[in-house]
Amino acid sequence: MTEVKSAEVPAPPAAVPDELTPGHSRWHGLRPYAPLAALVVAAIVPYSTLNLPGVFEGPLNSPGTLQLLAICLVFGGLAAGYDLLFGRTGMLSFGHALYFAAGVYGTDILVTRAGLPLWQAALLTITGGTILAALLGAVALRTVGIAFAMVTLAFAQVGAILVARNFGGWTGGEEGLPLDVSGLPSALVGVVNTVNLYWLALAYLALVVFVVHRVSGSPTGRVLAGLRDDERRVGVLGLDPYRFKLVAFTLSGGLAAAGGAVYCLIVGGASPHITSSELTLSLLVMVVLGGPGTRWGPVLGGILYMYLDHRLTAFGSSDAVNSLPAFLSHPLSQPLFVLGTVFILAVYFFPGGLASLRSRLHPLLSALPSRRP
Amino acid sequence: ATACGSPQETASGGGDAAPVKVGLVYSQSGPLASYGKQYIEGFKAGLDYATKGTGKVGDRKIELTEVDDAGDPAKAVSAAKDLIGKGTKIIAGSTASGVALQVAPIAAQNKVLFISGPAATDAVTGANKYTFRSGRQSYQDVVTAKSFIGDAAGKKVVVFAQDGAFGDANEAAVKAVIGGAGATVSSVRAPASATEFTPFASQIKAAKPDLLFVAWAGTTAPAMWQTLDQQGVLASTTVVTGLDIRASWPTFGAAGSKISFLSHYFDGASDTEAAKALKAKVGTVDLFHPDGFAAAQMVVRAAQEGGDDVDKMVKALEGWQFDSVKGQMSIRAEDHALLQPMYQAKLAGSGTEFTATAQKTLTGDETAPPVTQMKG
Amino acid sequence: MLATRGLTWRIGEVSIVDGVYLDLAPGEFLGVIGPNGAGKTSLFNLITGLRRPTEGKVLLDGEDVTALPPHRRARLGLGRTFQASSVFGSLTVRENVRLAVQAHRGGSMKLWRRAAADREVAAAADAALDRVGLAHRGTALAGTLAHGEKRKLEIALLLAGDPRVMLLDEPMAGVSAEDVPELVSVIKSLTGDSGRSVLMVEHHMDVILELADRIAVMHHGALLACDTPDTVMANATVQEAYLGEAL
Amino acid sequence: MSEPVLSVEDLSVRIAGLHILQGVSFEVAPTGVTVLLGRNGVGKTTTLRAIVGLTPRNGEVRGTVRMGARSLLARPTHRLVRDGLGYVPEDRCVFAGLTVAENLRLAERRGTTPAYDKVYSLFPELDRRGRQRAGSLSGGQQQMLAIGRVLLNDNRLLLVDEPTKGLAPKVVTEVAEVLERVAESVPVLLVEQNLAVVRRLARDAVVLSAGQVAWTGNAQDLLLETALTRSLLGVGSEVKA
Amino acid sequence: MSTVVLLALTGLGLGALYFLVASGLSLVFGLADVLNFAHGLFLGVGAYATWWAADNLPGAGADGFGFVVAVAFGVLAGALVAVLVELVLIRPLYSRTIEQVLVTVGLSLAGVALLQATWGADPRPFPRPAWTREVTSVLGANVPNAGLLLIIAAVLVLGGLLAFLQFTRYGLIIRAGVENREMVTALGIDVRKAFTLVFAIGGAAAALAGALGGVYFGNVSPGQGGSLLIFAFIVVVIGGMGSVVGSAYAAVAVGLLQQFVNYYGTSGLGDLCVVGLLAVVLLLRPQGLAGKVATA
Ligand SMILES: Nc1ncnc2c1ncn2[C@@H]1O[C@H](COP(=O)(O)OP(=O)(O)OP(=O)(O)O)[C@@H](O)[C@H]1O
Ligand SMILES: Nc1ncnc2c1ncn2[C@@H]1O[C@H](COP(=O)(O)OP(=O)(O)OP(=O)(O)O)[C@@H](O)[C@H]1O
Ligand SMILES: [Mg+2]
Ligand SMILES: [Mg+2]
Repeated sequence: MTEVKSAEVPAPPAAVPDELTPGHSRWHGLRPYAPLAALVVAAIVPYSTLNLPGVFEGPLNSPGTLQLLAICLVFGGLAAGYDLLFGRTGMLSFGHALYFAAGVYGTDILVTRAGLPLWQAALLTITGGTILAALLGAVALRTVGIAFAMVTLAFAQVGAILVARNFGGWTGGEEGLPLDVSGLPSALVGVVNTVNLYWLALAYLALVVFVVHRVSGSPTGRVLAGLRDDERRVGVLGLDPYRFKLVAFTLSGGLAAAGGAVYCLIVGGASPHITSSELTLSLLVMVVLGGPGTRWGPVLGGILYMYLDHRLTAFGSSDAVNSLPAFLSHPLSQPLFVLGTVFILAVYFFPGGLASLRSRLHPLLSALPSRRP
Repeated sequence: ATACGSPQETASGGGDAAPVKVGLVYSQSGPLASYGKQYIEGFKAGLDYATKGTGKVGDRKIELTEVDDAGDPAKAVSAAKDLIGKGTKIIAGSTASGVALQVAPIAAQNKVLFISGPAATDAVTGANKYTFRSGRQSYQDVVTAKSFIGDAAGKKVVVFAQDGAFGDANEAAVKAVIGGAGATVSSVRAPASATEFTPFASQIKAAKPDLLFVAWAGTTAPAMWQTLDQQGVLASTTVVTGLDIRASWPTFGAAGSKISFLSHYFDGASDTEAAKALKAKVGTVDLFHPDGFAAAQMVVRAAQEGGDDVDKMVKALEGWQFDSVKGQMSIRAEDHALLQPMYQAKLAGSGTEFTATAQKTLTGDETAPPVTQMKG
Repeated sequence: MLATRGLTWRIGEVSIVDGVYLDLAPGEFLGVIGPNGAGKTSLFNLITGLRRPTEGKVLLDGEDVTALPPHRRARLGLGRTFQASSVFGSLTVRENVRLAVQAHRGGSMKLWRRAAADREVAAAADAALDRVGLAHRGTALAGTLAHGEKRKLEIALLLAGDPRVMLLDEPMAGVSAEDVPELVSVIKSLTGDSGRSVLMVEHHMDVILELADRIAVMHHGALLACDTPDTVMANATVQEAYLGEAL
Repeated sequence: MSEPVLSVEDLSVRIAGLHILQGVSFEVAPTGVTVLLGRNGVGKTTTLRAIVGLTPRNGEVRGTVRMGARSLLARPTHRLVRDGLGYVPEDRCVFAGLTVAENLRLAERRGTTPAYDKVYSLFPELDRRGRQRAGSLSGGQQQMLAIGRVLLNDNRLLLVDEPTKGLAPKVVTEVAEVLERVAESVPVLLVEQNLAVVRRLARDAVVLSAGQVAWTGNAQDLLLETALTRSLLGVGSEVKA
Repeated sequence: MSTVVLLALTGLGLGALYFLVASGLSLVFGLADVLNFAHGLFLGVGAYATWWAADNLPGAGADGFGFVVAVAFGVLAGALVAVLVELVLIRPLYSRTIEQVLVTVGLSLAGVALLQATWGADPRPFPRPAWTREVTSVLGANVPNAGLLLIIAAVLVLGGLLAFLQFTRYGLIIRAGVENREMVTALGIDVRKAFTLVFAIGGAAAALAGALGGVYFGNVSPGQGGSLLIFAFIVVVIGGMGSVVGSAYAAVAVGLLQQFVNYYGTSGLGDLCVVGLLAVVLLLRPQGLAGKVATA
């Protein structure tokens, strides 16, 4: 009995999709409204002048903070969309950056180079990104496991090469392509309007969470959950795993493209960073950091990751770090060092991701004499 | 202290004695960290020089906020928005071209002054009314390169550049400058990620150019030079390229002495007052110190003449001529190109000890890029 | 109903399944026995399409289905269970069966409908759970079920698809002795009425003897015999393969 | 009877949720062959693998297994083997890509002299075919190799899983003879389906049924009682022999 | 003609570099089942350690025997780091593939940043013997000696690895372990030691690639390993995970393809072709050229 290496990537530490499980908690009655409440709170954040020194550079309603939050929200949505693939269907793609980049560059090129109005550009881009995902998915899904990861990686690499080559002068190569804002609605332009970008990002996040939630709770979502647990079994039940995986892949790609369009507006342009395989790897990290297959885990993971990614540069150059002895301050002033170390620690200390934190803390909390109602 | 406020209010700078807020967004970490380091050293020396050591313009102190963009445009944009939101009217920095190009529109949208740093892309020139540059641009490199072949008519020129915008810009500039002077220009392009250059060297050699213009940045440069040398390209024609920071000099190795360098700056290229002041501060001057230095001079000028009114600042800078590290600089009013001297240089030495010597200095007018249409 | 014609599966030089001819009549219950590693599960994999045979054909109602993927065969009425329970561990028991019902009825490709709202699916699923006696466990996660319950759930999944040919791979494996009779009666109830054909691999001889109309014996990938229980039990080759000959 | 060399108490094994062994207890005598019997799929192999610590990752083992005073469970397989627990797996598991000599060399242990003489005198074939790839050996030869591999070292107990499975009658006899000689010096726990082999080798017998021990006692007694054999072992145990 | 020779030999040189990076990656994946994204870090460690040793280690230098000492030091450092990584970070996570991927990704980020924190982001000129900058004339083509050095090194490493696998006891254990890990333990062998060993070998091979890559590129920079890693992954996957010989074939194919397409096609096409080759190979033969047949 030769041990045969399975090409199947082990499913991520499966978490139960909330949508298909019964609620146990006494919150049960209120739970459906919790997301809505969260959305409302997030929507009125820009009206608060609350200052959180150390957490943000300025008060909550300052453009810098809103911009940072907007980026975090987009990545929260992006991670949630990627989780539709990874956490909910069990497909490990290393090429998700491609569809995000297609969204960013597509919008940017159509607006800046072709001079289309924003809504047309965004619509075309999202459609195009979705079709691209469908086509490439149709090919890549002929393989499974590590091979699938590698084929998707290869496709994304082609995208990165095309962008870097400045093909036809469209992408701006390594310099990127600033977005031409002259044709944009004025409400999206200028620092004073950062808040609108924030709301846009929030809307995107809400959309993704809603779509993912809706799809997970749909008959198709049931099949996707089944695919994650046991693909063979789904086939034997009379459903074509390929079709369903393709749907998940396409949908997830389309959501990423939409995220790209939003991101393009927030950052005001496109740069080749976002085509790299590192972006996909960070999506993976976000999802695992947050908790794959859970509704809020990937969102939190994405937000936290981007927050750290942006804020660690400030941490690295802060006085607190600079005053440390050199052997500490040098590495700590490298944001990537801190980020990398955080992952490693997270893998060891939060195996189920942030989403599992609640259940892990639960015994602790209930052991304390409860003061909360 | 929770309070409510409008999401669209931004702090206003102001008051006569309030400090002048200047935001510096540049690479403190990431691949261009050492360019950024030179820039900031140069900036501080320049600020000292321009304010005569007071750090003040009139009664107003110049308050610097430094932010690391790690070479990532997204981070730079966030930082710029944050600074603008806090009432900063002057932003400078931009080590990478990609960052400069994305911050420039932000400056225009919000009507703040932006002075781009070492980023060499031509696209910053004429980007918009609020954007200036304190460094040189690719086009000036190419004009300097042209000076190596004298009369270009009938000559055969090959551009060897990496794929991407940097390569495109250089190729276009060579076609315009040298091709425009009557030379036939062709190009050999290679992926920026290439690690093996023999095919490209063979193609160049087969083209038998009179002048080879190389535009290559990045860590693979030494391998590229070595291959060109080994395949006999350097020996068979005049090869011109830009001289990078000192740390890279030893990596040219034996090829170094066979190349004609155009140079933006190197220690000892000029002997101006400003250069002495800079050298006194930083020791050995390097490629991007002058950019920071000039940026500081421009900032002081803008604050002096413009107060808190950005439009006045722009007016004050447009057409301004000043003496900086490289000699006389002038800011062309039409497109904010920074006309400045450029140098021809030779590299000599071995091991880790290399010295550059200036062969010729081209004046700001000689290397002036054509006027571009101001875009916004 | 179901037939294989010279079904062969080789990996490299080794024949895992070796020229198997089988015929399953409508309503027939065929037991398959053979030592561990004889190729029983592999044979099932070939029949259900999880593996492509190197040679030979699979016929369903006389139609050649050898080239069809598993889900197409399932739609033609071929259902199976797995040796190691393969239920959807992260879904509840009820969701497991609903998925199977939904797969059978079509309408799985609906991204925007609320799955939980489909009453017909829910009712059919509950009926299937009732039949195997798992109704009370509906809300438990399938991954947390006791083994015997998982076996029952497997059968419920099979039932939900209402197959005409059922392939059962060791349904009793790992079931504690006291639960075996119950499971046997469940299986019996499936087959008694409906004219379904069954192919069942099982190591428990008494179960096989109780249920099977005929018994097939596999050894080294090949079919040694396929006949009535009595004949098979008396067959010398079978005894040799199963018990070895005397020294 | 002296101390048993191995004692198994209340051994339970679950694999992927399958409750395969449900409280198995038996002992292995310090000399001779103890045979573990039971129908196909009853858990004999699982028992042996649990003893040497090779239960798959998704498995779970409970109970106690002792060799002498030492508890075996929870100790890594390679330590158990170095302490003298030899294991010949069911499907032989020779390394197909390695030559016969390499397969043997792999089993050598630092600090002891491998008993090549003993192995080659038992299986002259292995000596002759030293440079052949093990994957190309016949089933019987592979079985010899699998046994020979273990005999290179001194063992306190051998676990042998169905050594005659799938072998031609002549080879079955050969293997049985070898085991008989081996058993003179080392106690053996043998899983065997071939009752003729059992009759020839075994002194004690343990019969598993439905994941539990159904019978222990003298092997020859068991084989004499046709009805008992039939009820415990299933299929036609009224062998002609 | 001489162009073809030149392209072929330099292509082989490139392939040799890929092979040096890929061989360790492939072995680690084949035996220990770890998809090691931190392999680029081992490369960087090797390069920087060699660079450091040439200036600072007594007896080591940029030329002659001193250079050999410096490279040996680099290789040792790479192996050491790899062993540490295996013992501290990977071992607790065996059989948890996704977590391993995350840890190695985190490690590659943190490790490269650490190199940068210590030695700066700028490329450092690499100490190398003068003859490696020269060329040898082969059939009219000026073939760079550094490329030839890579080819020789790769052939030696390939030969060495095969000999090691073939003739040593540990090689035997590794070969057997790739076939059937469990049975190796059942013969009283601690397979985990073999895992540590392949990590050491992988780290050493990567470090050698880093050192020789330094010679070839003329400098070292923190990100160098990462950029080579993507091609190394492609080579490993094309060649079939776990097969050293497969990696060698794939590395040669990739190197030559890149080189010839870059010359005869347009720029950048070489990279696209390689990626295309990967996709085609995987779609037709998911286990790679020499890989084991996979189940599932
Ligand atoms: N994908 C595969 N690759 C290599 N060998 C395989 C593969 N699948 C099965 N085998 C081998 O084929 C043989 C038959 O396996 P199979 O699972 O069909 O046996 P089985 O009769 O169902 O046994 P059991 O009673 O233990 O379930 C075994 O030796 C097994 O190792
Ligand atoms: N890894 C596994 N996953 C799922 N089921 C398993 C696994 N290993 C064994 N089994 C099941 O456990 C039961 C006992 O298997 P085991 O191999 O121990 O039987 P055995 O008594 O050795 O049979 P044989 O006489 O045919 O060799 C069988 O039903 C088998 O299918
Ligand atoms: Mg089976
Ligand atoms: Mg067995």
